[in-house]
Amino acid sequence: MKFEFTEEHQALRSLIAGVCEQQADPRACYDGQSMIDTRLWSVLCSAGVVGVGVPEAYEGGGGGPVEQVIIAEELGRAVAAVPFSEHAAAAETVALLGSEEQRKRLLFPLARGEAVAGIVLPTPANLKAVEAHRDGARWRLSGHIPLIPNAGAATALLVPAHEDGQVRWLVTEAAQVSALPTVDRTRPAAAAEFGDADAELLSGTDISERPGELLMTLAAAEAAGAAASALQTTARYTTERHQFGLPIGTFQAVKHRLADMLVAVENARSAVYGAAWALAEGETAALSASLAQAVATGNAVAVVSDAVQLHGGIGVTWECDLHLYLRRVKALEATYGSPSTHRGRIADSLLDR
Amino acid sequence: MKFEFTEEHQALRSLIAGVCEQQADPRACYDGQSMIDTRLWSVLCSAGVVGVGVPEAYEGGGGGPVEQVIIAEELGRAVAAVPFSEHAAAAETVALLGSEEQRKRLLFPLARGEAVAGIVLPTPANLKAVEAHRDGARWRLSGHIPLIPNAGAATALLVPAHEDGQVRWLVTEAAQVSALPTVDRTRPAAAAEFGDADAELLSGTDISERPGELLMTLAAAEAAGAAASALQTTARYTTERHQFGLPIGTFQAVKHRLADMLVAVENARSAVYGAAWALAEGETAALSASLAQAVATGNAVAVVSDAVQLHGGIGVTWECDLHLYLRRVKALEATYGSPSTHRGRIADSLLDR
Amino acid sequence: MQQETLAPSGLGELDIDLSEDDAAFAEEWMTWLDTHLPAMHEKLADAGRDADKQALARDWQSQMAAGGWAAITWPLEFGGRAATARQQLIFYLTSAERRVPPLAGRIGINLCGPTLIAHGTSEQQQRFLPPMLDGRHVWCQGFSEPGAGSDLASLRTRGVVDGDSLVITGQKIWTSGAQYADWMFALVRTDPDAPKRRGISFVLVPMTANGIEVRPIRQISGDAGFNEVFLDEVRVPLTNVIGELNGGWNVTRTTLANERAILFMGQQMALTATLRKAITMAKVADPQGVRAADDPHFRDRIAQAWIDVELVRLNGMRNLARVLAGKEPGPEGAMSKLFGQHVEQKLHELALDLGGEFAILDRGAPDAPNRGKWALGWLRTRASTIGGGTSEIQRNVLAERILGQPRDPWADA
Amino acid sequence: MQQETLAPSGLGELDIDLSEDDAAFAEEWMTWLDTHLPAMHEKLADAGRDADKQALARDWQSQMAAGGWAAITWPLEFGGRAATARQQLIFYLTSAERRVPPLAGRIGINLCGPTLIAHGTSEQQQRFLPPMLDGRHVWCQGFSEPGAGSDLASLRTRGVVDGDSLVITGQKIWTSGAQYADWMFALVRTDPDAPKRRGISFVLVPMTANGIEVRPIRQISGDAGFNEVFLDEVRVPLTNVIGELNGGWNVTRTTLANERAILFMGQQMALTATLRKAITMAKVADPQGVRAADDPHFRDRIAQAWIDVELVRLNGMRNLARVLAGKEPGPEGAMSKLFGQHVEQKLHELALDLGGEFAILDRGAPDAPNRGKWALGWLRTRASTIGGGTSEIQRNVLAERILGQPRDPWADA
Repeated sequence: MKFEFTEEHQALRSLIAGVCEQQADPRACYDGQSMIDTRLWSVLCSAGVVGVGVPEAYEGGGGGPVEQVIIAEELGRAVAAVPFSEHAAAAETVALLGSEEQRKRLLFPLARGEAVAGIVLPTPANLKAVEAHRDGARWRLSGHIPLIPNAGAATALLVPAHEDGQVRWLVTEAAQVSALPTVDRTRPAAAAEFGDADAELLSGTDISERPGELLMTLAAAEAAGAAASALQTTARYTTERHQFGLPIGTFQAVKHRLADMLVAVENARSAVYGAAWALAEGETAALSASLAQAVATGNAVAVVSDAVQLHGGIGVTWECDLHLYLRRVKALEATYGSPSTHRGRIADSLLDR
Repeated sequence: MKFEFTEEHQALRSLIAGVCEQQADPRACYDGQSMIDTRLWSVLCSAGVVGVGVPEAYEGGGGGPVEQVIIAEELGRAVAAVPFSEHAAAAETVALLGSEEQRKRLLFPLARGEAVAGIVLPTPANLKAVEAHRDGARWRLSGHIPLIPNAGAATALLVPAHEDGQVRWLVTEAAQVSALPTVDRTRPAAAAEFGDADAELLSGTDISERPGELLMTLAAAEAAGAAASALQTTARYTTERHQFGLPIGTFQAVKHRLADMLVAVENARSAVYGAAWALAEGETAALSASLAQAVATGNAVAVVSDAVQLHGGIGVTWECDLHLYLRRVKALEATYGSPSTHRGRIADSLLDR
Repeated sequence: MQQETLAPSGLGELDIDLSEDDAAFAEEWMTWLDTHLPAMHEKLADAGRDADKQALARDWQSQMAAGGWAAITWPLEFGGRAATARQQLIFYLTSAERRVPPLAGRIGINLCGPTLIAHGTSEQQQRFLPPMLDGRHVWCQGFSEPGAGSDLASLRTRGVVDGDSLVITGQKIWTSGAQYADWMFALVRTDPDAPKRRGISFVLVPMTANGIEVRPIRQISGDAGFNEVFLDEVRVPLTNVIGELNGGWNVTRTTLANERAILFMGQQMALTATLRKAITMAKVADPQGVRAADDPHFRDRIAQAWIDVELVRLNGMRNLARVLAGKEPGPEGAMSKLFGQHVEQKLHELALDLGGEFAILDRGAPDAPNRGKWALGWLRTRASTIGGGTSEIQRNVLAERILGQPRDPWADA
Repeated sequence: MQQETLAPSGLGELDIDLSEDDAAFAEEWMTWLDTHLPAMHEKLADAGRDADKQALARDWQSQMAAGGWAAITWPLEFGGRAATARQQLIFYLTSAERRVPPLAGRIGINLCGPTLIAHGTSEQQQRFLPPMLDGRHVWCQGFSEPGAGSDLASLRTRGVVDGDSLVITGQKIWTSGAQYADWMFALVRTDPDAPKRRGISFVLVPMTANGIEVRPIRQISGDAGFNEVFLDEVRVPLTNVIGELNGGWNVTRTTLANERAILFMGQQMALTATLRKAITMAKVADPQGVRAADDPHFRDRIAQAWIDVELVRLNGMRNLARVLAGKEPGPEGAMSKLFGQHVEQKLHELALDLGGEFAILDRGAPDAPNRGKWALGWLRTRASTIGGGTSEIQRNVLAERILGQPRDPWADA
């Protein structure tokens, strides 16, 4: 039934948690100039995690949104510096809209993680910024996108464009992708310059909002995971740190803040799981995805901010990992529509029919 | 200088506090069918409080917004069931816009409190609802106002109406005023039916927003006073009520809520005093009055709600006076523009020039 | 889109497989309701005074008991059905959907009955359960005291053993339904020298006994659903003590966690109904032509309210999935009460606020929003975060039990 | 309307009468600034590295001291002006208006100086105050320790008397400016057996002494304004102890309340400047053509931010009016710190959020809002509610001192 995590789900969760614990090194993106946690990405590729949502016929895991959400949540817990969510949404787009030939050609490298995919969402601004022209059997893209989230390491881009009055999706490896410095360096953004870049058109015309909904849900799962981890770290810290001769977790001001953080974290997870199951069942998931975004990213910012506060002075040092979480959840909150934007969409659907 | 309360101000505050402590009986409006705390009103009349803002030439106190705010705050502290704020704003309108003859005739009974005045604010809806026609030297009003705050006991009404493209103010004693049952029975509202009611036109054409700004400031002062009183009661209760062998004020969860209530109360008072001094100096006080409303009424609802919570079970009984405060501050919040409405006005002025 | 998302959670929403037994259970219950419910709805529509309603609630309970529906979680031997979690779920969902009236004696059936079944002697079970089941005896709960709110273990109502009797003196408060109750199950301090939680007994007290006085407590809404119960040398036989003398603290801990996991459905449906009504009214202009649905501030709060109610539902579903899979309830269950009571309070404040300046009008004013019911609901729900464990206590519990924080230094070990 | 309300609070805003003395003071200060300030502004504009800025700040302090402006609250005999509250106010307002650079040694002048003046011996005053005043000696404060944050009295840095010396071993943390300081005033435990607050001494320690090591602490913004200071058997003469040996707790309590009442002006001006810049940018379209000023959510938050900043100003004015009238600071002063630190934090979060999706861009990205300064400000102000007493401690203080609640059971009497 819905919301029941099977033993396989639990095993997947443990797998990712274990891999992250041993391999994840988000600091690599702060200390060096790396755009991705290369070692973690390759371990995830070997374990078949990167292509979990790709159909088995194309060497993927044949999993769905529930499995992807579990992975994104665990990666969020570790502030992992890998573009899993965007890559998964891009692969989903190819799987949904590619011809059989395109799927065969494009999905294998995506499933193996040899190609790292970024995705441009079909917002009005993005659709206005890029134009597609036919060029024989191929296509050419022109224009400039100033900001593509978490595409700093992308070698391929999924790009939507107007064609014949419809929104169609194109794949290009020829865009000039320049990484941009970001507050959260584990999700480096990029700008893309399409100087008549070679591209191919995905054959499907059945335009679906699903790539965006999946991406929003996975990004929300990252936020929920980051919040859960910050809460866990903090709840341990408050039993260890003493003031006035007692663990500070003894003080109600601390306890009650922790309790509110717990409510925020569990609400974030519930919202994310709700969206995952809605997507898994193929329902329209627009409201569920907005719910997940509105709750998970907003709550995560509140929870991690509280975690910093409860850590006191140590919480505002570079050395303490909490700021990696703070930057991450703030970036997630701003990236795919702010909580208020998503509440606006929900209000439109409740009030303007 | 600004914000400096003189010894005279302190004496006025003590006077009102003393009168309220001995005479105020807000329960009278709950238990009986009274629309006003008659005894308190007559004491306030005798003490010259009701006409404090009326110029001395007309038997008034010659005071200004600062004195009126002090009175409204103290009346709010006692949930006093007297329409001081509306009466004062009505009298102010006559003093501002009446001819010398009108002032002489109309201000004496208002200063003495023999007439109880209500006021209809010149909102677009109200201006649309009432029409004024000349009838010789007098005027006639027709139309229906469904809701006039705190006018349940009014014998005279100040009514704005369009005349020759301008907003003008009229005074009538002939409207059919019907009191309406209200959640806060100490501020009973009324509906008014103007069946060609006899009225007179105030001669001044220099239309000013001042009556509304004064009224908003005084209503905000009532809210600030109510909040301050609820905080005081609660801070005493938490040192007396024991749980787990200790006064509950020992527990940080209680302490910290009290501290936040204190911040909310002092902010409310600062906002109200700011508006009072702005009015006293004759500046445009629209933003200051909106600030006072937005902060004082919203904060008062939060503070009194917290006061109920900290009282536990006893706080939700009829017998405990807190619900009189809760009803009062909620009514004040809804009455002259909600906090969000006032924030909207502030935003307009900051962003839309 | 709205229709799907605002619909009350029906059975389909749960997406559970029904076994043959469950399907038969559902079928029997529906058939029984078809036969009995319409007449009761008619009678209730005609009932005026509270006393009439109380009599009807007892009547309904006797019908439900006769059909075997009054206490479906009780074992078969006591007139229950030993219902599985899935069957309870079906029962609660359909009860809400079909507006099945509440039972007069639900406090006894839900709280005292399971305690008697777990801790009572065979004689006690034989004596108390049958009239509890069919509504002849309506029960109230005597736990809270004026000095013992959040700190239940500090209660002071005394029981002194005198021969084979217990003589009880003290005062209980917040006793819901005491004015109609035949019996009260109460916590009484029977050993004043023992540490706080020891020395407490769980005692059954007839409300008709000499020395009992019930005084209603009027709430801020004007309702009087709660009472104070004064006990002045009330004498009950020692056979009315459940479990060991002085062992009452353990008796009360009989956990109702699984039941709670399912009861959330009722809460969520009530919230959904309030929200839906609020949304409907937000789209209608007030007497001055103002529509709350046009105000960005209200649009945002309405969206947040929808989110909050959805979260109550999603939390409940997560917890339910665990319980139905035979696992322990998770943290999302433990936090549901804290979050749910805030959501209820906030939602009613929103409903009131939507009225704008007309929100100040009470019942009887022609323009009062929702005929004054929003104001009443707002006043009533001010107690949501106090009754049944304050939010402060809930937060302590969450921090200590789920997050492993140290207990308050002043709390008992 | 905006221009009036967003204008920084100038002298006119205060509406105070200036006495002849005050007017002369203002006149002298303005004249001095006209002579000295432009050159310093030019030098600062050219300065690149932190070390250059530090040298300029010392140079500026020596100029200010020569003019008698470095420590206007100090008594005349120590090079101050014994400035009245009104004069301080004039001084701070004009300093902010004319962007007078901060002094290198402001920590010593504001915190250590008044303590020496109140509690030091004449010899100590003669020895330490002159170089503190003119910038030859820059001071840092050694109070916090890793194990003693909110609970200052539990500090563990030990001082052992050895002949006429004190030998100090331990660790200080959050020591602002230690990397540039010549001296540190520190709290040291000199009697380990005495109750917590007894047995602490206030000691002056040269940063050049053997056994001192300074390690910078990098903050989440990447800045390194704070330091850890390790002390390993650092030997100072007993004549460096201020007040009684073991009497340091009282020495530290030298109150700065009146000074704080005026310092709010600087805080409010910084907030106003941030708000004004945020509003200006909200009216400009981002690279995708989106204007935050068109978003109802941001409109509401901007209005609230204006309200918050106004409240900081109004609270400060109320308190100032009391202080200028010779009264004790009121509760609005005590709560200003708690409220002000939250306002600062919220305002910077708003400024960041206004950037929408572009808010994630950092310095160096062409489209980074405010060239990445909002992001930096947001990160820096995460410490606003922690440094100088956490919000939790502030709330305790308010509840206990202003609202008369009992102290925490674990706090010292």
